[in-house]
Amino acid sequence: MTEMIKLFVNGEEVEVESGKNLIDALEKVGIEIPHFCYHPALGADGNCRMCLVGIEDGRPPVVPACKTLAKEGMKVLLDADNIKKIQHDVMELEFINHPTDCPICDQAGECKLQDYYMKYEGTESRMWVPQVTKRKMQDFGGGVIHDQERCVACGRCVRFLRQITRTGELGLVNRGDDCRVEFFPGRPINNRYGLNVVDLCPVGALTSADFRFKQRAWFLKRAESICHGCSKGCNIMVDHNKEKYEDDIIYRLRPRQNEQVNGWFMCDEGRMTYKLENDNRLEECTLAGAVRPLADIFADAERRIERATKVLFLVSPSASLEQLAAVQALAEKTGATVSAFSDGYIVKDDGDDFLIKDDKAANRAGVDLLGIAKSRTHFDNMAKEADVFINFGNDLSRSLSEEQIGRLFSDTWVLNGATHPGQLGAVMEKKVGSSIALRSWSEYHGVVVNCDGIAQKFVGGVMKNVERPDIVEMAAGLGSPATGTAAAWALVQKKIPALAEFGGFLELPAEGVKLTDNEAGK
Amino acid sequence: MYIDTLFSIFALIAIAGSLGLVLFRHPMQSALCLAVTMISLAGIYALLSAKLIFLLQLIVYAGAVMAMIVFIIMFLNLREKDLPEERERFTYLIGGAVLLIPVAWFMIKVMKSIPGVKNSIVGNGFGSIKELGQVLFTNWLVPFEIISLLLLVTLVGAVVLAGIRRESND
Amino acid sequence: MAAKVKQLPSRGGTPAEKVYLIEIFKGMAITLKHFLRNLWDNSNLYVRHYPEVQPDIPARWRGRHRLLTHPDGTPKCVACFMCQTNCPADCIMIKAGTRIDGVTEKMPVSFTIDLAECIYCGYCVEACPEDAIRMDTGIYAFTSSNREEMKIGMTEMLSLKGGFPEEEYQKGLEGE
Amino acid sequence: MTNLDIIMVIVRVSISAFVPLCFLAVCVTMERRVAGFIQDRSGPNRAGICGIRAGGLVQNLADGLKLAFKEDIISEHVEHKFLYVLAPIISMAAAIISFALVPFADTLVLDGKSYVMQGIPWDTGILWFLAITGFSVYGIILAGWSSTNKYSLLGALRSASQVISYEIPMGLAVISLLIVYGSINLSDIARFQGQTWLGFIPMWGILLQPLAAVIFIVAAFAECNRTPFDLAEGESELVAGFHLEYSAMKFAVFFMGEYVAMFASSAVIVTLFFGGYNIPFFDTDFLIRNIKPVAFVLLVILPVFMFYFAKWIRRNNRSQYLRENDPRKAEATIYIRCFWILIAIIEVFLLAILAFAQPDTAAAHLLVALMQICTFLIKVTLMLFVYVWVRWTIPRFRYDQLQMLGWQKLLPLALLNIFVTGAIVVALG
Repeated sequence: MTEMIKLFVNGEEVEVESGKNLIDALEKVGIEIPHFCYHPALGADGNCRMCLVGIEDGRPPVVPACKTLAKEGMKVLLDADNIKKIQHDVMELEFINHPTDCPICDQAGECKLQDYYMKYEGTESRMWVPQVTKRKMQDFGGGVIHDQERCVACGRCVRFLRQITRTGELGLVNRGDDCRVEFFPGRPINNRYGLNVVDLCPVGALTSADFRFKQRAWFLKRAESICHGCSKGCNIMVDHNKEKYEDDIIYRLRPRQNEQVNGWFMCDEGRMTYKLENDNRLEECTLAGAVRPLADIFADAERRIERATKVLFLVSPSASLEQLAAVQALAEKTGATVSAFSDGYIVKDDGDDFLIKDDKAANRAGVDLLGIAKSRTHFDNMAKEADVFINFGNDLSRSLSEEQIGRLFSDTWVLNGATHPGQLGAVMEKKVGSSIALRSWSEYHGVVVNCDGIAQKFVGGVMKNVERPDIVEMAAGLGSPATGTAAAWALVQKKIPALAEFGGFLELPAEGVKLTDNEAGK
Repeated sequence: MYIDTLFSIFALIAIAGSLGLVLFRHPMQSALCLAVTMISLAGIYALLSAKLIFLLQLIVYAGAVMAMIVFIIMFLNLREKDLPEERERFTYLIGGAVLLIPVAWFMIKVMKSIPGVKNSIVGNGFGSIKELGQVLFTNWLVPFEIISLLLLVTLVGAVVLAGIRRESND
Repeated sequence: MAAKVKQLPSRGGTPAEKVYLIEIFKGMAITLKHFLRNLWDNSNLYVRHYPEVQPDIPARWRGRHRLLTHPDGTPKCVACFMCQTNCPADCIMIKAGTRIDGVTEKMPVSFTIDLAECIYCGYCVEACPEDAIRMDTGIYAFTSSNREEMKIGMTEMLSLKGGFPEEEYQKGLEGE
Repeated sequence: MTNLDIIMVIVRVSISAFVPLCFLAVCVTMERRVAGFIQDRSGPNRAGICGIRAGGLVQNLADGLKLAFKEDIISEHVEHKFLYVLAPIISMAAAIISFALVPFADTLVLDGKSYVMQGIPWDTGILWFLAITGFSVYGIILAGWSSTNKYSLLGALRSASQVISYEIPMGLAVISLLIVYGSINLSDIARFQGQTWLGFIPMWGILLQPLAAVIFIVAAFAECNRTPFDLAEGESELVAGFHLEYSAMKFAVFFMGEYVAMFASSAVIVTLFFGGYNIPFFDTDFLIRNIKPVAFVLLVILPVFMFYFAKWIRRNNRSQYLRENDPRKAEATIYIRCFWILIAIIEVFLLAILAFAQPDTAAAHLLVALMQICTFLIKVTLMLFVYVWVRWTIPRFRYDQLQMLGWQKLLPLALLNIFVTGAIVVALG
């Protein structure tokens, strides 16, 4: 537990954590101090002067809140007239050369300039001299587009590239009203975390070429999710929207703060995984090549499982704990074998020491916790013996080539549950007995365990027009005792005692639950 | 001949209506069958040249009473799923029919023992409103008034019972 | 402009009014007077025989929408979605894209209004920061035999011309 | 039965069955045009066949065609389809049958035989009307209930309880009338009203029993579900009430049933209170005895009337805006010519009667019967006009007001009326 100290804000006593600067400390208790350049991950810079607050009986009387540690008994003034004037004047300064092109600015709706204007200024411009014009639509590389006119020169992007990625592509050049952010000639942004500067930018100066003009921020619905791009499990916000007459579409993924896992950031590859969720999805459920209702496919598959001598289930290492448990329960009931063979999900030497990991599966730790075999030999042996093979969303084409898959299942009846076409290889999929289009991770809720053994919940807010079952429903349809997510969660809790204290998976804390190493051994 | 045919038709409709009353599952259909029976009974009264009774049957029974019953069934707004499941209703029906056979046999016997009366004209103006009124208001005046009083008391009693109780409001 | 409020004394208290029939007959006398007058000579009817006699519309009339253009013919719309955000009937559908005619950065790729759903409230016109959409075409009748045709697209809306001179339109705005 | 008997049965039944149906067109046109004129609009004036619009009658034809050829929908959720289809049939049939016992002319004597001019020659008269109108409530209840729709159900609830409540004051109002007339036979009642009082005041029900007339007319409005008592439809709160789920011809049957019920109750009101088929001041015997003067007066009056009627048509049948070679003027000419031809035919017949007919012959009886039928229909039309007139004058009641009026005002008044009437009749002997 952190130590708590007491201080006074506008004469009222508040209790805050010690060891933090005023912005962070007061934000925890719901008091906002306006700021542009300060960012918790980048530290204080103190160049924007927006966070100046008064300290009663202090020397100097006005200090930048970002550089001032909260101290016991400190008397902070936020609503004094001189502080309000400072805030007003800083805003006026920022607006001198601001183009005010909110109608075409993607940041509108989540822009600090807009918010602070409404809160702290709200007056007409007094300027009559022509505005300084600078470059617009400057390509910074790495999918970042820069608008120099909108820039408030807070330097967050510059500091991010210097401190975090240590690549230092950007710098602030010139001074005064000619001050602007530039990349060094011939060296545009070129690193795997470059798009984070778009999130960092408090105004619309840096925008993402990918998201640019696609959707306005206020239309987007947000869902708190976990990135399924690799085993790091970065916390993300899924920004999606269903436009009239259209399908529910994800427009972008943004990092969500979680000190335990990803801090404030995420990688560029992870950001782009939303495209997989939107496009080229499997839509129809087929039985012997013909589109049939789900119930028919389930009934047919259930009959085949009953008749079969040996049944093999293949689960995805990205599936949630509930889904894995549901499939396991089905296997126990029908006497089938479960494999999580997924060697192809591991990309050698792709990871780094920051966020990107070699393992591109979101829940491999969870597979191990539930004790599901995943070795190649186990899978090969079982596949040769099995006469019914059911795939629960595993992208087998990553691990094996088409011929290998074809050889393994040459005389096996296959039910392919998949999110995207081609997960068993194009040739194989033409021969499969049945196929079921599954929901993908942005469409269901669940819990995954990342590479550091942190169990994290995620919420799927996307509601596609085409209704698909998720793996829990598919397993239930095939006769699994876990008939719903709640029942599956109960099974998970039985296997992983550390999770037993939480009633439902939604009760998991936002920062996740750290599972100790010996949990896996149980 | 002509009268006989009409009588048979009305009698058949009346029987069909009462059967429907028992056999239909839904109360609304049963009630409507009862209304059909009432109307066909009115037809039989008309054949007996009991004009006033015919009209009263139509106005009071077929018109008012049955309309009230149907109205209340509509109020209940019963749907197929609200009806109780009657698995053994046919057993009961057949059992009831079997039980009724001796009664019916007895009734037929009684009917046959009544000396037959030839169809004859029962006096000019029989069953008309004027004749009936004269009989009611001369020979039967006292019973008529007593019954009127009784009905009035019932009416007032019903209103009092159904009236709003103001005390319970506070 | 404040609404004119006229206070009327409460009626219906006198015994003559409580009988109600007398008042009914008074009312019926009024309607009968109208009926007989119009039966005798129907030239006094307050009816415009519509398709043949067209109504006069003021410049403030909210008719069909049009998109305005700059003098060089490029659309004024920058696809800021303000109209779509404000539309209470949710009948405006915009797809935005990067501008190719060099005026600003953003332009609508498609701009569709579903006239079957539009309630002609004029909020889109008020919300527009660029004066790019107006409802001053003076077209008030719009029919179609199917729903798809009720959606009008960008080219159609750009090709429509205003039904009134600019000064008259501006005067109409001031009047509000 | 002679051939004449059979012909007379056919004539009587067809008059009593088809006249209400034919009057549908009159009712609907009147409803629209009167509504229009009361509100200073013009009413239907577009639909026409080759430019002939017949004052809005063609609009009815168009609407009828539309309703007949519309898709007839029975919703999936309707559980009792038979009852659903039966409902409009009941309300229409009840409406038509309730007119069957209303006399539309005095007893016709042909070849020494007398024929009662009613659909069914029976003497139960007004009680029959009360009995049959009671049945119309079944149609409403069934429609509202079987539609499986809350609005329909609410509409049916309102309508049924309204009809049941207002039957009571209606019946009580009739009783006080019966005390005066001493008969329930509508023919007797009509004949009674043919008398005059002090030689110049017709002994009409409205003069003998003004209170009963008001109560009966108000209750009749309620029985027909007409404004101000049309809560069953209450389009503002109940969408359309009990016939909400009905479409196409089934809706049309409800619609027609309502107008036929209106016609029937107008006919009963006219018979009870406005002298029925009697031409004021001239009873049947007087007309038959003086057939020649009567024919002569008609011979003179008809062309004069037609002359002014033609002028009225010319004045009003024209376009309301500037138009070259106004086709409506040509249309008016066609109407006027048609009417003149009709008048000419009637004149020929009247001339024939004037020349050849003797008093108290079949021709005289027929002419008088025709005149009485016309009188009756004119009176009924005026009563229908009152229905329409009231509809476009008085706003709808609230439901509690409606029940309050029925039970707390009309019922005691009707009872009081019975006592007073009984006392007066006994006192006068």
